[in-house]
Amino acid sequence: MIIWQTPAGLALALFMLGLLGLLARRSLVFVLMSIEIMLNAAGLLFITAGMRWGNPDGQIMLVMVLNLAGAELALGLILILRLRNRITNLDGDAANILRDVP
Amino acid sequence: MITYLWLIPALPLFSSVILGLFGPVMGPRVSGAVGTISVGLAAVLAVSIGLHWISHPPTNSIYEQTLWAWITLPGFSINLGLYLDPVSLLMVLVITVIGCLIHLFSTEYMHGEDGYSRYFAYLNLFVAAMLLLVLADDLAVLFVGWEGVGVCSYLLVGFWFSEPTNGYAARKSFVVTRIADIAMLAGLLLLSTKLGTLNIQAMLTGAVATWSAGSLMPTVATSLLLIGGLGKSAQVPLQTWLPDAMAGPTPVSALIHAATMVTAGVYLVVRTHALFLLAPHVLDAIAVGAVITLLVAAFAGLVQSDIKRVLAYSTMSQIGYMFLALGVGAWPAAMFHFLTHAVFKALLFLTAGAIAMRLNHEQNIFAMGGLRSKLPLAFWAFLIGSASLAALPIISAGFFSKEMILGAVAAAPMPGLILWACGILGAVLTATYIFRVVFTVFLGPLKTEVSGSYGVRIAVPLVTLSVGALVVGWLETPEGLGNQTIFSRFLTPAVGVFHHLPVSFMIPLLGFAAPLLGIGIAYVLHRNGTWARATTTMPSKLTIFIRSGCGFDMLYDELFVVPYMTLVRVLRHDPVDSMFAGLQYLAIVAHRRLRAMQIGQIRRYASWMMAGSVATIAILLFS
Amino acid sequence: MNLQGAVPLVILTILAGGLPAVVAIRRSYRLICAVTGLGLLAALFSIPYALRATSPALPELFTFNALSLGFIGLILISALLILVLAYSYWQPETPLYREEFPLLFAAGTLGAVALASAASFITLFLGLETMTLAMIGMIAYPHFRPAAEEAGLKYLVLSGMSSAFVLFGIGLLELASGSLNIAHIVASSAADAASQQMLVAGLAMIAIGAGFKLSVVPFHIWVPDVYVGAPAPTGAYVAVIAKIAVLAILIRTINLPGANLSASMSTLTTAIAILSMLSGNLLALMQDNLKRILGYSSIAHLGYLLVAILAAGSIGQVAVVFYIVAYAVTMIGAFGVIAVLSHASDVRDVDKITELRGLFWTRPALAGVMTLFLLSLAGIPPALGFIAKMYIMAAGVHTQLWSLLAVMVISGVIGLFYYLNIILVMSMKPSDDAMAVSILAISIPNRLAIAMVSLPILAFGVAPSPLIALLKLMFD
Amino acid sequence: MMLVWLLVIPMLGGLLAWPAGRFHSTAPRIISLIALLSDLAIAIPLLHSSADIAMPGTWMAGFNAAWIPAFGMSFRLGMDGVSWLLSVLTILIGLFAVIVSWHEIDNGAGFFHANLLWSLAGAIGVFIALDMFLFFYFWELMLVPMYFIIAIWGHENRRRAAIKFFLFTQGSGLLILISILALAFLHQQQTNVLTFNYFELIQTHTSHTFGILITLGLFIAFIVKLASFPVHVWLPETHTEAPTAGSVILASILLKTGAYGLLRFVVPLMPAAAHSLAPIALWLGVASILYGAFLAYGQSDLKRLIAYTSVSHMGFVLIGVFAFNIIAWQGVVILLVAHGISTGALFIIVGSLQHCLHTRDLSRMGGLWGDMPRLSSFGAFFILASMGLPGLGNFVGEFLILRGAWAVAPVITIFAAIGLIPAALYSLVAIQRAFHGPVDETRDEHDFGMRETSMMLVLASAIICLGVNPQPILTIASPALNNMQPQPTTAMLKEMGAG
Repeated sequence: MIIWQTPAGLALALFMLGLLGLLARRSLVFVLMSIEIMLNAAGLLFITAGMRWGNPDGQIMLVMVLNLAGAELALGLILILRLRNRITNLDGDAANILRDVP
Repeated sequence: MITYLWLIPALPLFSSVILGLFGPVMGPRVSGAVGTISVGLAAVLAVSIGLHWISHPPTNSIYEQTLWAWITLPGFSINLGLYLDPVSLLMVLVITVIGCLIHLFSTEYMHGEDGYSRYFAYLNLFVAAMLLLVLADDLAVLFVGWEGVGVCSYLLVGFWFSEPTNGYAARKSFVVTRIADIAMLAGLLLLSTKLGTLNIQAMLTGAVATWSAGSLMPTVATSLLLIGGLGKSAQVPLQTWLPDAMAGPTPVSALIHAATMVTAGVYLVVRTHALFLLAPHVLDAIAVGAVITLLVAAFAGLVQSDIKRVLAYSTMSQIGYMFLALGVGAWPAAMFHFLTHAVFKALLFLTAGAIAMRLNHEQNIFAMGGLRSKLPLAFWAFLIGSASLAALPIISAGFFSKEMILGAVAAAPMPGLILWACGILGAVLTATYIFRVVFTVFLGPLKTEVSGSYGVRIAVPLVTLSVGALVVGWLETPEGLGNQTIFSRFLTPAVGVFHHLPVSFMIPLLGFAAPLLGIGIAYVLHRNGTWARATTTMPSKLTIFIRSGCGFDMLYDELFVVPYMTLVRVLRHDPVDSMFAGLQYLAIVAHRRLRAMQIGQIRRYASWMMAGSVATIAILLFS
Repeated sequence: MNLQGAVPLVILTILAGGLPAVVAIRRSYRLICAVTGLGLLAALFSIPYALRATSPALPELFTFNALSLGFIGLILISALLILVLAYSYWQPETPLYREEFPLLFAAGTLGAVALASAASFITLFLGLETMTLAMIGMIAYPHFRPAAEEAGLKYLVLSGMSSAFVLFGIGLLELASGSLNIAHIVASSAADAASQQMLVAGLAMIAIGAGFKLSVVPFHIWVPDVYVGAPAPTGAYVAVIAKIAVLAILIRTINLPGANLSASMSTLTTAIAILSMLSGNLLALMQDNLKRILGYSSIAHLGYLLVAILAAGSIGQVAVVFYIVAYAVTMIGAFGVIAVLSHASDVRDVDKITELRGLFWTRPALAGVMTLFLLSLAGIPPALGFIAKMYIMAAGVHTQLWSLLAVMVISGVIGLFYYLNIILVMSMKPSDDAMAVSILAISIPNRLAIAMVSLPILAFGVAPSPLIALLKLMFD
Repeated sequence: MMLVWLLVIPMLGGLLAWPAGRFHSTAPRIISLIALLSDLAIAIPLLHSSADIAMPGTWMAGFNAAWIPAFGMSFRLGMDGVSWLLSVLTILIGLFAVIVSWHEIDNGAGFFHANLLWSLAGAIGVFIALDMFLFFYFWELMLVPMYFIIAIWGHENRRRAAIKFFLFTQGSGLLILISILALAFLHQQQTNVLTFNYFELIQTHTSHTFGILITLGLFIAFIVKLASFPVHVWLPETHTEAPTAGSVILASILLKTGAYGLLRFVVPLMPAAAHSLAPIALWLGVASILYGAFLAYGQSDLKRLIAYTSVSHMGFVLIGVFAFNIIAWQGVVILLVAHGISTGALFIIVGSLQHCLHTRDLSRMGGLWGDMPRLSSFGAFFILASMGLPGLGNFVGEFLILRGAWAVAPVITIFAAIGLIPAALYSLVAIQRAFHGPVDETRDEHDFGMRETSMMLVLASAIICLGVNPQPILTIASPALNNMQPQPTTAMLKEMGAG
């Protein structure tokens, strides 16, 4: 029996990595990528769970997650592209016309 | 006839309402007529009731007339009723008759003033309230009249409202008496709670039945009532308002601040004397306080230069005599002095007004002089009044009443003689200060232009009152002078028999001598010019002190007015409100802080969410 | 396969799938809207039919009972109302293709319905993501508005983050329990300490996702920006439908056998409720943007709702649903007023409070209705929100949550301030340039939608009995 | 059923008046007058009727219908003497409010009168509701229209004042809600019946602490409305900024709802708890009397001055209510009516002053008696009346309150009575600064015309009648007040009297 703890730990590490990336990177593309990493970490976790209990649920979920990641990436890129027309770079911090600080 | 008793207060009240509503339309002539005639009718009614009373007194010499139930509650009810007995009858007679004369006088005196009808409306209202006060059979109703006269006094003192000082004087008079009234109100509450009723007779019966003499309750109750009386009657320590109240028109001073309202305190004590008898210490205190008042006021009267202020202090002093009589339980003596004082003091005030009228409203006695020949009517009237005030033996009414008081005081137990001695000293001073005025005003060279002439509406009241001031004293005379006792016999059903107690011969003798001595002093000082010089030289500190009424005003300013004003200034902007404003400020600060988080940057938002997530997981995992 | 219970879902699926075909056939905005509306209506009217189902439909994936169907009904009614608003919001002169908006709308609604009736984490996740993605599309729909675009991006990133949390949480749950069935996980207990910890951590991460969608503190931070950036109908959609769907699954989970709020969970909920009530209202205090105010106010309102959720028991359950109804109608109404006043072709909506100035004098009826909405939000009679607030307070008092009630009172007072301020501005004399607002004619559908929203707010605010009776049926 | 009409007529009148204002500015005024007069016509005959549905105690009329059965809330109305007096006062003051606004309110007359009628309807509802939740409903309902009246037609700082008014009253209202809910659930625990029926809830037994908490919630809300120290702060600002009609309604009616709440709910519902609160309440009363009086003296805005006098007078009401005896309560009722009339009249006078002088600043007045003798004499009359001049209504009320309170708490009564001295001070100073003093020659004359004079005469005669013959009012209120005094209270009172 394969130990499930190792891939679970890896998933957690990936998730954290994604989270840190999300917080640390200014470029919106990297931000999107960080989200992808987080989603994939979850995917890995599902696989691990499926492996632990020996059922296909985990794999089904992985497919769903990949779908979602794709859709989200597509949407995100569209928005980033449009944003780029406005702010001419990919700095996420520059997109702040919506704020409540006078 | 007596069943129309209710008309006596109702007539002036009705006329007051009429004048209040339609006065401006009616014009001065009609207003004056309505005002005077209503009081005149009341006077006629009162006199006829009085005459009928003497021939056919009702059972127990009491006539009660219940008008309607004012407040009826379980355990507490007040009837609006009138109670007529010799004491109130006497008061009613004095109020209506003198009131009528003063109204008549006013019609001429106030001629051409703005607010002529308003004046008469107030004056009528005053008479109505005063009559209600004396006729009330219930202390609560009495209190209605009591406050009513206070308000009328306020309105009339401040009648010439465009002068702010008049307004100040009016307010002062009202507030000082109001302070006293609150004590009286507390007294009423105490009495009604403890005895279950405020009906005067029932209350007195109850008090005598339940309380023993000298116990705490009657002492407290009478003290509270007494404070009310002291305030209204301008006795130490609540006397400071009266001199200022002279800002009102002179007939008002005559009616309210000499003849009627200021004696309400005396009336109150006489009316509830059964209660006061249960509190001997309070009676002693009354006597002592009275002596202080009469001396303080007499000294103050000695150094005034405004004729009305002299008279005001003399009023205080004379009411001090009445209270002195009350303090030793000589109720009829007090009432008798009330009667004579009402007559001669009204006369003096009216005369003072009549003089001022002709001198372009000059009231400073040192600006007058030599008026004897110019104003003979005023001279004689003032002389008769002054003689009566000074208690000039035999010929003046004041002599008999003052003699009656001093005799009773001298006969009273131990401190009696000391009190009497003070009374005699007061008599000397009285004669001195009033004749100081007489000599200064009427003798010597003419100083001010005299204009105009007196009409019949001035003359009639002056003459009538002068006659009164000469003869009314003969209603009650001491042993050596006919031993007439009509007055005390008349009052007997209400206040009990009055005995002229035997006293040493020295007592009446000194009573004879004191006024003469006083007049002598006044004349000597007039001749050598001391009086006149006092106005030109810098007054000494002592004089200033005495002139200001022995510093009571300054004391009260420091004690009450200044702290009150400070408090008002501190509170003015509502500190509690600022407290709530503080809460508001807190909310706004919190708002700003929170709002600063909404910076608009995705990364920052993600960090906040991240922090929240960590906290959430931590709470769930580790709690 | 018996699909009777799932009829609404089926209809919506067909609708969402068929709409692109309709667009392909004929690009007509009115047609698309009509089809969408009819589809939603059909789904709505199929609910009684679905209720009569004797056997469960798709029991592994969905639960269709009175409770979930009730929520579905609520979602559908709200969606219909918002659709009417959206229909006249996108005017012909708007420089974009309007036809895809109903498409996204239908997809989002499908997702919401799926979420509300999910029985498994698979469907839950599917529904959630369908809804979210459709909403991103709707938020950023007017591409000529930079604000809308930015709002879309923010929502995308942050909701992506929260989705990741939810997914990871689900993963942990599955790892710990080996199942994706909600009821099963709720009923089972952990085998060992490690699984227990994983279960709790998974639950926490799902709670974070729920908190994000419900926009409670500390996951509220995106709300105002998105509300402001999104066009008014989308704002209403985000504020109402997403929240109903998430609350539906939440309440259904709480009602499952074996579910109980652990001590730490209720501590957390209490803390979140208190923070939401206070900071929502405090944030809105001196605000001058109406949409932002609605955003902050929705934070506070969700805080109130959490109080009712904490106050379990018969009163608490109905209180939650009642409050959701009141909140939903009122929010739609408030966004509706903004939508009515705005032009889609402008670069932003009419959402400054000062732009409402003088509304009482230029458009008394609209102002009156808006006042009613604001009163309802503030919980003042005769509006529905008052009864709702009373309901929550009753639930709170019944379970003696005194501290929460105290916070509720305090934050309620703070909240009053900004609601009243809006009313005040509307009651001020109009300035001269305010006439521009008054020129805009209000279309018949808009009038209809506003009237349909305001009528129940007033009617049920005066006589709430029928509504209470109806909602009680959901818990029988 | 009559009671329902009493509420429905002004509500409908309001609905009618709003659109009517579009056609003609006089139409809403006429509608309001008609609505209020017909309300009056309904209310007056009730005096001699008796309730046709069974209710414990003495009631003139009653009505009951289901409302929210899920919570046992019903639409239960009942009118007894106190309710009748306050309702009739409400209608009458409402009439005056319509009349004074005749010329003052010239824009948005329709909406104004709608709000006026609605707030009056809310107040009447408060006075006759016997279901506690219904009471609370009306309690909240009357705020909104009042808010509009202040916020739209008020003076310079109306926005701030309106919001302050609303925050205070609504915030405290939530406490009422919590209290009545707690009470109802407690009652449910004891009897298994969830109801908000006043007569049922009155029989709830509470533990000491819980009872006090429930009572405290009600108490705080009611004293906020009563504007007692230290929660009076909304009142001066609101009264000052409201338009004349608004000030009149606020002072004459809205403050009374607080007193009514204390009398009707706080005292009978949990007598024991109310008794434990009594010392606090009494001292708060004293504090209000003195604080209000001090602050009134320091004001230079005439309306603000009058507003602070209300604080002072409501202190007496607070003392009267918590004296727990019929005499004091009768005093409270009289004072409520008398204060309603006198303060209403004063606000009318100040409103009219502001209308012609364009200021409420006392330092810019003075000598008005010369220009406006009628206005000034009525002003002085009502100031004296509110000062508690014997022979006028307010005195009877204050006297009875003091008399009733003396039996329970003499020391507090003395302090309260001392409060009458600053009352004299501020009253006289107001007269002095406004009406007396040197005449300003430059002013135009705008004395009271027929309309105002007759209005004032009616109010003045009312206050005189009240002072000279208060017995009819006492008789009307008597059975109602007897109802409010449950048996245990009487026993307790005896205990207190002995101790």
